[in-house]
Order: sequence, then C-alpha cells, then structure tokens
Amino acid sequence: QGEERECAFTDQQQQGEVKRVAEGEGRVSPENTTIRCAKGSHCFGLWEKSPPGEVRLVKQGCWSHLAEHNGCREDRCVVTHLPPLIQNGTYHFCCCGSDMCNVNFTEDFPTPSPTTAQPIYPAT
Amino acid sequence: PRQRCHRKHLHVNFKEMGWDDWIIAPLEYDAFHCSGTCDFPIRSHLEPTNHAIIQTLINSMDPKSTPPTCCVPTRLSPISILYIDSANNVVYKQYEDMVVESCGCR
Amino acid sequence: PRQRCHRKHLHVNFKEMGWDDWIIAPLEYDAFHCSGTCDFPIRSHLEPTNHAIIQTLINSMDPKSTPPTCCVPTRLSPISILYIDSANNVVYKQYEDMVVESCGCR
Repeated sequence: QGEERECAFTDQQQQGEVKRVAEGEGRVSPENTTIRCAKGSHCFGLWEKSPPGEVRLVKQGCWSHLAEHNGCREDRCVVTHLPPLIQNGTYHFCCCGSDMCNVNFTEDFPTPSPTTAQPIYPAT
Repeated sequence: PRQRCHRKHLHVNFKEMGWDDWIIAPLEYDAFHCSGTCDFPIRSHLEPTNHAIIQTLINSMDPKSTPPTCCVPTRLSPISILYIDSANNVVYKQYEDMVVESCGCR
Repeated sequence: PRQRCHRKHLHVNFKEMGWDDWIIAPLEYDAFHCSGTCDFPIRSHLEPTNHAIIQTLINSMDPKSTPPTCCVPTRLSPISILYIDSANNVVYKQYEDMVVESCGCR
C-alpha cells in the first residue's frame, strides 16, 4: 500500500471550504500549503498556462485513486498529455509519486508523428 | 469452447467518448470488463451466491427452464477524477466502482 | 424485441433436484431470476454502477469492442431451511441470497 505521502496543497476556488474539501483526502497543514495524504496516494497539480506564457496555479493536492497505467509514479510532475479542450486548452495537469513533487511542473508532450508526404508519381 | 468467466481488458478513452469537455484528468484509464461462461459447476473463486448455485444447477438439468447465470463484476474499485462542474469550478472527486477488480457468476 | 432487464419467475423444487434427502422444509420455493437486455441508456431503476454505465456507452458506440452489461440480481433475500446435518441433527438455518428481489445491469 505504500507509505503516507506529503503533497503541496492549493485550492484557489474553494478557499472558504479548504478544510472540508481536503478532509476526505488527508490532513492539511496549519498554513494550508501542504497536505498529508492517505497511504498509497500520489500528488497532483493543475496549472493554467495562457499565451504569452503566463502560468497560474489552480489546484494541488492528493491523488488517491489511480487506475493502472495512469502514470503518476515518477518523482517529478511531468505534463505528458496535451491539454484537454476545456478553458481553451490552457489547463496543464500532472501527477507524481514522491513527497512534494507537485510544487512545480515540466512539460514532455508527445512529439507529433512525422507525416512524410509520399509523392504520388515518383520522379521518372 | 468459450472460456470460463474471467476479467478481460477494456481501455476507456474519455476523449473518444467526447467527455474531454468536462474531464480534465485522467483522459483514459483501464476499466476491464467481465466475460465468459458460468457453466455447472461454478468454480468457488467465481464466488456464486446461493441463488446462482441453484440457478446454475437447474439450468444444467433443464436448460429451457432458466438461463445460466451471468459473468459480471463482483469487486470494483474507484478512480480519482479532476473535472469542471456546471459552475465552472475545478473539482477533484473519487468516482466509485470504475475499475473491475474481480468477476463472478451471479 | 427482447424485453429489458427484469425479474422473471423461477420455481425451485428441492424434491426434483434430489435434495429432499437432507432438506426437511421447505421442499419448494419461488426463487425468481433475472433476464432481459441492458441496452443504452440503462434505466435508473436498474441501478447501474459507474462501470456499467461506461461499458454500456462504449458497447453502444462500438459493439465489437466490449459486450453489453448483463442483467443479474442486485438485491437478494434469505429463506429459512430445516434440514438434517451430517451428524443426523435437525438444524434450522437462514440461507442468505436465495430469492431475487430486484435485477439490474452490471
């Protein structure tokens, strides 16, 4: 089951309900900046990155239930999926498996597969 | 012959389902599903209920009277999901019963 | 077209099953069973799990990728049985999960 996990904790939208929101997931530190997550948990972070490169932190905390092959086991928080359509594709999500690994993120998007156009009529 | 009731692979892609307009993460996960026969006698690891044992026995004696029991999930586990709710808040929630852990005849 | 998942009649006769050599009473009872389709969208009274909802949606989008969910008992109730045990004692016991109370898609 793994040991308890400590993660950076932020909840921009629900500041008032921080205690309630986090209660199910773990114990929030007095300064509301870290959270002690249940055994076997991972950490996650969500940022909004909009052109020309402004980054806004949205949410950080425990990621308690992971499906197989869903990543999250690395020590660093790496954004590997292209942002979903929501919020005009500005959301950057990552998760990771070591204490306080979700303080920051790096990007490692899949490189688009090269589509080499085959000449229909090879040069004679 | 068809295999006995067991857990099989099923990869769910929320993007292909068109759910990436509200789900932020994960955009895909392994859900698995259950498939296979529930013939008499049902193996104990398929955890039949008393009713399933009786229905299977009656089906083996008189197939027309009642169908065999069915191979379905008997244990499921949750996954965490980050999504946007109708008020445009980012919500982190645990969705119960999302991943098949074991199958059985019911 | 086949009916949607629902509870159907099934009368169990322990005598015909050859169990009257250890069961004193009852010698028959109504067990019911579940039968019918689990097509998309699954009606709420069939109490689908989150996994069943997702599997049903994927089956409706790509039937070859995964089967539909299956109509099985979701609530069962016990019956009391008087029987003779291996030490020739008369025993009164409540047998769990013997009667189907409701069916659902799983």
